[in-house]
Amino acid sequence: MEKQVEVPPALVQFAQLDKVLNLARANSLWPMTFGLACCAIEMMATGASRFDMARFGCEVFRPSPRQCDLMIVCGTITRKMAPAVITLYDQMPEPKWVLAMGNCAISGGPFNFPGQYSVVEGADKILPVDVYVPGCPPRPEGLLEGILKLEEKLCSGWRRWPVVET
Amino acid sequence: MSLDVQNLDRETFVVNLGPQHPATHGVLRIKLTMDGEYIVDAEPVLGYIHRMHEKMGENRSYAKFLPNMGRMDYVAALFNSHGYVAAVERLAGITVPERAEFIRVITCELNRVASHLLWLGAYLIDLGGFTPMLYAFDDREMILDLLEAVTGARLTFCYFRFGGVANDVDENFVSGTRVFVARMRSRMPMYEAFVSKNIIFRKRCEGIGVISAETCRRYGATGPVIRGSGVAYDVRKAEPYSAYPRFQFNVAVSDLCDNMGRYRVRVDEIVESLRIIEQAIDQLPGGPVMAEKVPRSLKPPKGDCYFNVESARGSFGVRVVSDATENAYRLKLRSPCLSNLHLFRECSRGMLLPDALAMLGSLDLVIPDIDR
Amino acid sequence: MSLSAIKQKLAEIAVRSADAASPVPLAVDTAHAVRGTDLDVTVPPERVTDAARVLDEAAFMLESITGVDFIAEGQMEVVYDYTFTASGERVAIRARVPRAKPELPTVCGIHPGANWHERETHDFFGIVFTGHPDLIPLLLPEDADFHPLRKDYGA
Amino acid sequence: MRMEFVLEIARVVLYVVGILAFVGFNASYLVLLERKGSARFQLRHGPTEVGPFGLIQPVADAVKLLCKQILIPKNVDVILFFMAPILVLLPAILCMVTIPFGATIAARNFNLGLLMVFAFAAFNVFGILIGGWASHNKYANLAAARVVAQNIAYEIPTLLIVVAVVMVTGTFNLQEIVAQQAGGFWRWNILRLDLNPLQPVAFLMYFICLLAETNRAPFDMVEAESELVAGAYTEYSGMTFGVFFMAEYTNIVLGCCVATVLFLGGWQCPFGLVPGPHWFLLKMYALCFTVIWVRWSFPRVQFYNLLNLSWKILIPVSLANIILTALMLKVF
Repeated sequence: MEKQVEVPPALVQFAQLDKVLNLARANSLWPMTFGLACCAIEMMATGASRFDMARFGCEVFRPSPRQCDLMIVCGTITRKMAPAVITLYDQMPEPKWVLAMGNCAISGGPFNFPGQYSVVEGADKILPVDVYVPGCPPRPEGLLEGILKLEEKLCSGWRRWPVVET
Repeated sequence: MSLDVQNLDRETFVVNLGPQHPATHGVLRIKLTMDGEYIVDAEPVLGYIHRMHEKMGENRSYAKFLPNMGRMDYVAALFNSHGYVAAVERLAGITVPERAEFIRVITCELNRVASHLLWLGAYLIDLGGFTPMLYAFDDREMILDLLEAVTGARLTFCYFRFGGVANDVDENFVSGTRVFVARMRSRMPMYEAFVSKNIIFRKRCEGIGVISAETCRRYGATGPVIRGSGVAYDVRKAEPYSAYPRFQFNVAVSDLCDNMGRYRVRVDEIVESLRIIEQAIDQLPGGPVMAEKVPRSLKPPKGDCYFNVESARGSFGVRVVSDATENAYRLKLRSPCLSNLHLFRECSRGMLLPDALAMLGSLDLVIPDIDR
Repeated sequence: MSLSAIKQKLAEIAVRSADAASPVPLAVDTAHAVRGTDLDVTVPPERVTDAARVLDEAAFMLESITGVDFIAEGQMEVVYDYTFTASGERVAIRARVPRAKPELPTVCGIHPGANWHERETHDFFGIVFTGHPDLIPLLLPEDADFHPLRKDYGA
Repeated sequence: MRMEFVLEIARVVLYVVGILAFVGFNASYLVLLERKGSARFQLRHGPTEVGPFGLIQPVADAVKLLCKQILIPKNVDVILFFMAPILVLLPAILCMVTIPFGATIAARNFNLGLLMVFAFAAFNVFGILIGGWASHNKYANLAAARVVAQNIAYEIPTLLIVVAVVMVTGTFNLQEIVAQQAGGFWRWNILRLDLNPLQPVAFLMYFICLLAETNRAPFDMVEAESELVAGAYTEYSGMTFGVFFMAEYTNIVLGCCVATVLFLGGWQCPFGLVPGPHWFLLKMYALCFTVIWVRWSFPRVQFYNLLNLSWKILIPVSLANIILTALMLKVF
C-alpha cells in the first residue's frame, strides 16, 4: 500500500473558487492509456466514433501517468500486476480519481472463486475507487455514465444530463 | 537497419517496456536490453493477467465454463467458444445440426472481420497514425450490432452451446449481414488508399520485422504470422471442421515475411471471410439449431481428445481430458498468441526500437490470451 | 516423410505394452475425427527428445506441451502436441513420469518454441524439465512456490 | 520627450500584453481546433458539452492544469527540470516580437528580424534536451537524443531555404519582405517563378521542415506515444506539462507566421485589395490547420527515415535551390 499523505487543511476556504476549480476538473478528466483486459476494448470503443468520449472533454488519453487525472481500471488486476497498478496510481499527480470498470475491477468478477490463486478481488482492495461501473464488460454507455457520475461527484451534485428514466 | 548483437562490446542499458505501455496492448512486459535505440535482447515477461482459466475449467462443470471462453481472447471470443464446444462435442460424440454449424461459421467469420479490423486500428496506432482506428471501429460497430442481436453481448460472446447455438438467427440478422458484407466490400478500397498506399506506412512495413517460415515452425507460430511468411497453413483447410468444407475460399498467403506480409494476409482474410459469410448466408439451411438429447449435465466418456480451430490469431487448440464426471479432468487451452509472441525475442535482436514495436504490433497479440 | 514412416520410427521409441506374450509398441493410430490426432504415441520419459527429433526432422511443428496430473495412479503425463503444417496431420507424444519425482529431459534444444510451454508446465505441475535453460515461473509471480493445477493443490 | 517616453512605455506594455494574449489564446484554442478538427476527420464530434460547441473546454483544461499537483520525481535535477519548459516557451514568445501582423502592427521592426526569429527558434531544442535529460527517465533521455538529432538535421534545410528567399528579397526585414509582395497573389514569393522556378518546392520543403522543427506528427519523435510513452515529457505533470503544450502550439503558430511572411505575402491581399492583419491571420490559421490535418492523416516515420529525408533529399535539393536562385539573379 502507498503511504498516506497528510493534506493540511486550507488556511482560507475559497468555497466559490473551489467550486470553479472542481467544475474545471470535472470537465477535463484525462484518463490514462492503461488497458488491463477485456474492458480495455470497450474503453477504446467508448473513445471511438459512435460513443465519442470526446464530447465530455475526456478523450485526451495520456500514456504517462504524470499527466492523467483519471485511472480507469478496466480489467482484472492480478496479484502479479497489483504492485504495478499501485505504482501507476502513485505516479499520478493529485487530484486524481479511480474508476473501476467491469466486474473484475469491482470484485474479481467471474475469477473470484474459492481457491483462486491469482486475482485481486476488486480494485478497492488496493486503490481508493470513486465510481464503480458494473458489467462484464460494461457497455460504452455504461462507462460514459460512470464518467458522468464522477463529474456529478466532483461538482457536488450538479449533473450534466438528467438520469434517463427506464 | 540492424545491429550486430553478437559482437557487441559497448555498454548497454535495460528498459522495462510495460506492463503499462501504449505499444504492448495491455499488460505485456518486455525487458529490453538496449544499446542506444538498438535492441540487444528483448525478453517478454508474462503472467500479468493470468486468470486461471485452466484451473476454472477443472473445478466447474462443462457448461458453466463456457462464459470463460469469451474472456480469454476477447477480441475473437467466438473462436475460443467454438474450439471448446467442438472439443467437448467430439469427446461426447454429439452431432451438431447443420443450421447450427452454418450459424457458427457466419458468426465466427463476422468475429474474424471484427478482430482484424480492431487489429488494423491498433496497429496503425502503434505506428503513430490515429485516424484509421476510428474508421475501423466504425465498421466494427456494425458487426457488433449484428452479433449483439443474436448473442446478446458486444464483446465477450457466449453463444455456442454443446450441440448447437443458444438461439436461432432471424431474418433481420440475415438481411443485416448481407448489408454489412456489401458495405465492407465497398470500404476495402478506402482502407487500401488510406493505409496500404501510404508511403510512410509502407516504409514502416516493407522489409521490417522479417520472420522466416522456418522460424515460425520452430516456435509454433500460426495464423497470419505463418501465412505472412509464405506457409499456407490454415486449420480451416488443413483439418476441415464445422461447415467450412462446404465453402469456397482461398487461404490468404503472402511470402513477403515482413510486417507488410502479415498486414496483407489480414486484409485479404477480411475479403475471404466476407466471401464465406456470403456463401453461408445464401446456403443457410433450415432446421433446429440445437441437437436433441444433449444432457443438461454433460458427462463425456473417459478419455481425451484434441480440437483446434483457426482463430483470428492462429491455431487455437483445446485438449480436454475427461474422467466421466461433470467437470473436465484437465483442460488445456493452446493459445496462438503465446507461440506467436515467443519468436519475438529471437527476431527482434539487433532491431531498432520503433521497428521492433512495429513487428510486435504486427503479431496481433491479445495478452489475456497468452496468460490465460 | 509419410505418416507411416514416422509411425514406424516412433514405434521403435515407444513404450512396450506390459503384456509379455506379445510386446507391441504403444503407438496408436487414432481417427482424426474422433480423437483429434492421427497418431498417439506413449514414449518413456527419457526418450522424448528422440521422439522430438524424429518429428523435427519430419518438419512437424510443436503446438503445445501440457501436463495432466493422474493423482490416483501416482503419475503425471506430459503431452506434446505436434502438427504438420503442410497437410494438417497431428501427432501426440505422451510420457508418464512418477508424481514423486516428475522429471524428464527438455526438448528446448530441438524446438526453441518448447521453452515457454515447458516453463508453463513447470509452473502448473512442478514437472522439472532437466537441461532447460531458464526454468523460472512464466505465468505465476516470480517467487511462486505452488503448482496450482496439481490435483492436491489447495486440498 | 516626456510624452514620447510615456507613449513608448504604453506601446511596449500594449504589445507585451497583446503578444502574451495572442500566444495564450492560440495555445488554448488551437488545442480545441485540433480536438474538434481531429474529431471531424475521425467521424466524431469532439468536445461539445463543455460550453456551447465545447468553447469553454480550453478554459477548463487550463484551470485544471494550473491547479494540478506538480510532481518532482526522485533523482530529478530540479533546476534544469523547471528550466526546460520555460526555455522552450520563452524564445517562441520572443520571436513574436518581430512578426508583422499588419502594415503598422509589429512590436519591433528589426532590420535583422528574420535572423532573430531563427536564432531564437533554435533554442527550442535546448529546452527539450534539458527537460529530457533532467527527467532522469530512460524514455525521456531517448526522446531528447532523438530530438537533438532531428532538430539539427532540419535546421540546416530550413536555413538553406530561407537563405534562398533572402537572396530574392535582398533583406532580412520581415516588414520589407511583405511589402515587396504587394499587388496580388502572383507577386507572392511562392509564385515568383520568374525569380526562381523552384519556389513552390521550396515552400513545400519549408513546410516539411516546419513540421519537423515543431516536432509534429508525422515527425513527433519527441513524444512518440507508442514507442517512448510520452517521450521527453514523460515525467512532467500539471502546468509544467501545460507549458510544453503551450510551447508546442506557439512554435507552430510562429512557424506558420514566418511561412506566411516569407512565402504567402504576409498581410497582403491576394487580389491587391484592402491589405491588413485579417489576411495575415487567415493565411496563418490556414497553415496551422494544415499542420493539424497532416498530423491526423499520417503514421509516424521511422527515426532513420526522418534523418534520411533531411540529409539525403531536403539538404541537396535546398542547396540546388540556392544555386538556381543565384544563377537566376545573375542571369536576369
